[in-house]
Amino acid sequence: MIETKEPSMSGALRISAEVGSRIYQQMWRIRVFEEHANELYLAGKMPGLTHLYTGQEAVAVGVCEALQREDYITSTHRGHGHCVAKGARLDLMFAELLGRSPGYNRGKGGSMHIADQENGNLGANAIVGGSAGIATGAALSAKMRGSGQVAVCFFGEGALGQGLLHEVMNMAQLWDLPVIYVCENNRYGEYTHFSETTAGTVLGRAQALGMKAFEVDGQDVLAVNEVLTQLVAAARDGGGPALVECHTYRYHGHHVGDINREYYRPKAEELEWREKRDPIKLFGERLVAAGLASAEELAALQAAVREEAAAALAFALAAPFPDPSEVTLHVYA
Amino acid sequence: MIETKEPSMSGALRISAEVGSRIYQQMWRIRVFEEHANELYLAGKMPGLTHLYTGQEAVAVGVCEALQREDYITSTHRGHGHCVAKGARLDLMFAELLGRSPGYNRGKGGSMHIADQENGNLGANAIVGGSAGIATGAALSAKMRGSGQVAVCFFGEGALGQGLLHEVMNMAQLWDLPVIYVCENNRYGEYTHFSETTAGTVLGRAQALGMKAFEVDGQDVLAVNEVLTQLVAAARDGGGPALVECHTYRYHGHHVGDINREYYRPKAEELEWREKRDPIKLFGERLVAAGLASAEELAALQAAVREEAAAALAFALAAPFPDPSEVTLHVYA
Amino acid sequence: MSTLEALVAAARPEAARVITFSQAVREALAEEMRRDERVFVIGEDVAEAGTPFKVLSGLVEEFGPGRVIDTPISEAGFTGLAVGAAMTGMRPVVDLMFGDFLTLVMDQLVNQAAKTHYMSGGKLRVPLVLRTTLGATRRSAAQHSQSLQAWVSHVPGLIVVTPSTPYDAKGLLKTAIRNDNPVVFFEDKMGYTDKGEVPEGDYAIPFGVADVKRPGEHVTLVATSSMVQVALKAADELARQGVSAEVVDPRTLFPLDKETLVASAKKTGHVIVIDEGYERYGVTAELAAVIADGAFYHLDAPVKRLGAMDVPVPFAPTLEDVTVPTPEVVVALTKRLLAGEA
Amino acid sequence: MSTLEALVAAARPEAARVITFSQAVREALAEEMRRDERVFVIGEDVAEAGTPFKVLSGLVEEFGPGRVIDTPISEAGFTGLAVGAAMTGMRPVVDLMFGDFLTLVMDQLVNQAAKTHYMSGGKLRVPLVLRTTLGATRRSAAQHSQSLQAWVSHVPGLIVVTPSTPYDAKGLLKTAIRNDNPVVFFEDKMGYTDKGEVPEGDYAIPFGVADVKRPGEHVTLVATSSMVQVALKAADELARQGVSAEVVDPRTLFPLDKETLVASAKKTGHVIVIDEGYERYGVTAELAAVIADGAFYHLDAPVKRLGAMDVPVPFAPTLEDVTVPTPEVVVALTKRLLAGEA
Ligand SMILES: Cc1ncc(C[n+]2csc(CCOP(=O)(O)OP(=O)(O)O)c2C)c(N)n1
Ligand SMILES: Cc1ncc(C[n+]2csc(CCOP(=O)(O)OP(=O)(O)O)c2C)c(N)n1
Ligand SMILES: [Mg+2]
Ligand SMILES: [Mg+2]
Repeated sequence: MIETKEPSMSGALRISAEVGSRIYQQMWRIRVFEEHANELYLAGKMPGLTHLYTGQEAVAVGVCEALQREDYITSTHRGHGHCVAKGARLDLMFAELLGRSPGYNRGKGGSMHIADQENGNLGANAIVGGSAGIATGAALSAKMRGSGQVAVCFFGEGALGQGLLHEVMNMAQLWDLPVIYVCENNRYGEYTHFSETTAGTVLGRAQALGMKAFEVDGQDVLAVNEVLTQLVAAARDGGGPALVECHTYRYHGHHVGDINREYYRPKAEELEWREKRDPIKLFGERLVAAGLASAEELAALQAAVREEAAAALAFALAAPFPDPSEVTLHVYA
Repeated sequence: MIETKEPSMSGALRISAEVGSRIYQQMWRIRVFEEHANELYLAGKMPGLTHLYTGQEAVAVGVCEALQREDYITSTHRGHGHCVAKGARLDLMFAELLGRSPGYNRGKGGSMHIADQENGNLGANAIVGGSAGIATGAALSAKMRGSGQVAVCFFGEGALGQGLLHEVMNMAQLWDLPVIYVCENNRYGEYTHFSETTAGTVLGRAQALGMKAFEVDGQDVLAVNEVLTQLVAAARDGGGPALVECHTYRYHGHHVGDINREYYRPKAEELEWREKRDPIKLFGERLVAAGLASAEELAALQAAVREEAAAALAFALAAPFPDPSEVTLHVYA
Repeated sequence: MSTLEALVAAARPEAARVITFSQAVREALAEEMRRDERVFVIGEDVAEAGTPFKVLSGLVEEFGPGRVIDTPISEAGFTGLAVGAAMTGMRPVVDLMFGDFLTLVMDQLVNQAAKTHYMSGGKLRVPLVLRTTLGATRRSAAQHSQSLQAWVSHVPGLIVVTPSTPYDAKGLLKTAIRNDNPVVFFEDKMGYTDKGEVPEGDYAIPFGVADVKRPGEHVTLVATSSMVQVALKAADELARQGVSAEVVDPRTLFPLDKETLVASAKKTGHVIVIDEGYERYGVTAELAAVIADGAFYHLDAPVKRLGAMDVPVPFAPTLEDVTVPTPEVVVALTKRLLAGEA
Repeated sequence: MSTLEALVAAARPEAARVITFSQAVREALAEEMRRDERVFVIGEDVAEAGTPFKVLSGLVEEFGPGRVIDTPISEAGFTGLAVGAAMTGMRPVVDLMFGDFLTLVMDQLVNQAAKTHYMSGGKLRVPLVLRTTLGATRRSAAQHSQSLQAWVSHVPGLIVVTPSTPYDAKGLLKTAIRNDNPVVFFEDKMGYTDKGEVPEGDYAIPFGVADVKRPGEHVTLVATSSMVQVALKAADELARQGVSAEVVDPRTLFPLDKETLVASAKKTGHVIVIDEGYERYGVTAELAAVIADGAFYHLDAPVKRLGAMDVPVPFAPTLEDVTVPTPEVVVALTKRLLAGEA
């Protein structure tokens, strides 16, 4: 039951060119979306702050490629990646980040609450660990309804500090619920290294419950995908929950305003991850090496995504803010 | 760091006759105190309900015999045993259970909140798991003050369901706090067997954090005491926290009013524990076998305790209820 | 509101049976669970034990452990599960044994359940009922005796129901289960054995409709939950002394039927509001403020408040008993109020 | 109260420096930590980061990580630790980053900290300060914008402080740290950069003493925390229009200086109470109820309430901005009130 999975580092890729392109494209869409988000912040065009996912793209895409559209995810304050990977449109996402009326949440949620019900994204959450109950409850619901759906709970390693997570993981294991807990260990919670806040091991917390637990290189999109594919299939078949720790890194600050970071992490470390472990670069190289795509094809893909994003952003910038009269709409159903 | 301790079942006892008598007496004092409490309830003389500790005496006494008076404990809704074992007087305890003015809490707390600050008992708690933070905070305080005190957090296995416990255990381990988490696994939380509510293992929850974790026969007072003595000494020396799971059993219902229990646990099981694993009987036999006490001496001890308890109860029954004018006293310090 | 009230009165079937408050709760649950297979119960010892208050006895026998789910002692956790289940097609009814444990579920209830519909721009719904208890004088001391309805009433997105009779309990619980929002449903622990007429059939009581439990002329006693019986007893005694008291039960703290409250205040000119929660910053403050505003030009005296005493609930009976409003206290305050001395 | 007030006024040292609200908070903490080695700070990113709001920058450099303690993201856990530490001889100051996270610590705060002294019959004490934030319009959406002071104000055993100026922040925080009870201390996120005169030396402001921030004749604006500046701006505008508004800041919600509030109401005969918490069952209800009762025979019009709109705080600026009372809204309501139209 309890095993640790070595990241797959095999040179030969067991995916089709089509799947490879899609994975590459999805990661790239997240990257480009967030470049714009950061610029919008720096240009003073975005209300509030936002938490960039850049650097962690392989986790969201690796996980969501293992899911069906009907499957559920719950997301975090750092949620753009999950949202894109689960199938969202960039234009409605930009609109939400800008607080515009056509946004996914009619502008009422913003970056920290972006949800996309049609694609099973039950929402980002501004309470660290706050969606652990929701994901587990969605799994309970799927099981009760016999729908065959699986739920994935994304959370940062900082959320291990929240008792709620332990409470619901215990129930998930007791009741064999179809939920996968995906811990994105990006090394930091705000301005503190996780070793200062996390005793012992991440996997141990699942193993204590008799829950399957795996560790994976979160910069390797196929490794993530492989583990998830197996676990999702097992969960769908009544095999119960699992926890996966994905080792990853956020390139930017905790939020877009966190610019001077040297007091809590060295520039060299950032550079190391950016240059040697960038998930998109690495995956692109592997695609090319395996002959599944040419450098030109990837460049074309990139360009297409840039175009899509530019148009999406233009749409959002032109979109109206919600009318003040909407302020009392949807307090109650 | 992570070890499991076999319960000590050695025939030869490494204690003096004096210590043996005191341990026996303390367990017996708990037993007799609660016989009275149960009778008070059945006779309609006690306000409200109470949770009897009977059957678990070896845990409280084994633990508290390893502590100094200045050391702290936090207790639970099933807290009479902890209170007696940490040095409380029966008269003031009875008074508290009966809501009388001279009670430990001036009658304001009752059984579920009995506290005895002079002996380091920071109080019973009616919130399951609710005192985990307090115990850990007392340990933090001891460490900050350099006082050399140790804190023990008593809790039932049901409290593992409370996220708070996991939150504070993580901090205790990170900061090497002098706190011992004593899990009294008496098999049931209210009307449910712990296997239905607890995935995996109890020890695993500590081991996940890299915390020392031991399992011990909670009906063997010396086994409990031995483990605790080592752990308390280590904690006092900066060796950090530990968790001990004590396997034990409550003879009575969840509370005094829980009379018909067969729908959740078999009578045979109750009998088995009562007759074959009674901590007081077992310890008495060992004292006699080791020549540390005669049967007559133990009987005399029992009689003396019965006398003490009867006088204590008479005192409490004759004590006045608090005057209604006291109702607003001590809301604020 | 009066249209609705008329409808309710008209729809009230012939009352025949007398059952207890807990039977009424159980019956509402059983009927709704039969009607809608999405409805399920989750909480501690809800199945074989039927809760410590035995309110749910028998449900697991009919519906099985798949729909009457015993949980670990993880209030935040199972409330969170219910939120997720509610968002994805189920209609959970959460059992929170003691209202004091609201402290443990506030994040799931307030930051998650209550806000999801709004934050998602109306896309997601959380049709969840959280049943819990209130009330002191059970000798359960400070952590098992609180009446914390003020907290949840403060929160946009939540509905708060405080039935005072078996009839209201059944009808309001059905409405709660059928409602698409998170509803907090308070049951008075001391009232579980109270009896009253409850129809066997199906009926639902709309939210936001206060009930005049007793009409009167000289003074309005607005009372919630456990305090309704207290007010009615006080009204009996007042009647004996020649004072005609009107007893109004808001039944839902949110939505609040301000119209009925204000109308009664305007009629009598004298008002006391009574609730078992702590008085300061409590339910009585809202009720008093609403009435003092709405009936300003009709009041002959200030609106008076009677909440629980602002102390942690003490264990000793001599202390606990003075912390909660009693009929005697209500009578005495009414007389001072009418005499212009309050 | 007026004796105390006089004492405070007399004790107020020569004000010389102008500093920000966050500097005032930090200075109070630093001075108290120097004075009393039992005082320590605990919370998330309080040390090197000095909190996301940078309120505590510099403290860890002076006092070291042993007294400025960074925690895991475990609000319930570290609040619980603080309760235990407070019971055993320390004086913790808990940093709870967003007031919205009160949802996570309610059990430790309400069932443990607030009740321990009483439940133990006066034996145990919990001298703990929990600093947290309130206030919207930062585009932080529904889970990072709430003003939940009503909840804790409801709870016997807690003291609730809502400073509105740097001067009050420093003086009240010192009183809070020296007090032997659990104190919840609310800081307005939007006000951290507000400046005001603050003496360098030591001074403490007693609890339960409201401050008349601006005297006036025609109307009383009772305002808390973030709303004090709103009320003062409204008073400026009203003065231009010939209306003299008195602005009263209770400064502590509990203990509440009812006398000063009622006295002002009696003088002006017209009152608006303003608080940034949700309006329903919120702080404005208590303030309005207290004043409507205490000044009943002197009021020319009903006491009016202005709380935040009863909606989860929306993200879009066009929506968020209308949820919070503004000077314009206060001016408009005042004029309607004085014209007999409110
Ligand atoms: C309950 C709660 N506590 C604190 C915060 C403030 N906060 C926002 S993000 C964050 C760090 C989260 O770290 P992690 O879970 O590792 O996610 P990451 O930001 O690294 O993606 C904190 C402390 C919060 N939003 N919710
Ligand atoms: C937070 C909380 N949830 C539920 C309860 C009700 N309750 C009281 S005791 C108990 C069972 C506790 O089981 P365990 O921790 O194993 O202790 P035991 O009673 O077996 O000694 C429960 C559920 C409570 N008091 N507090
Ligand atoms: Mg992280
Ligand atoms: Mg147990």
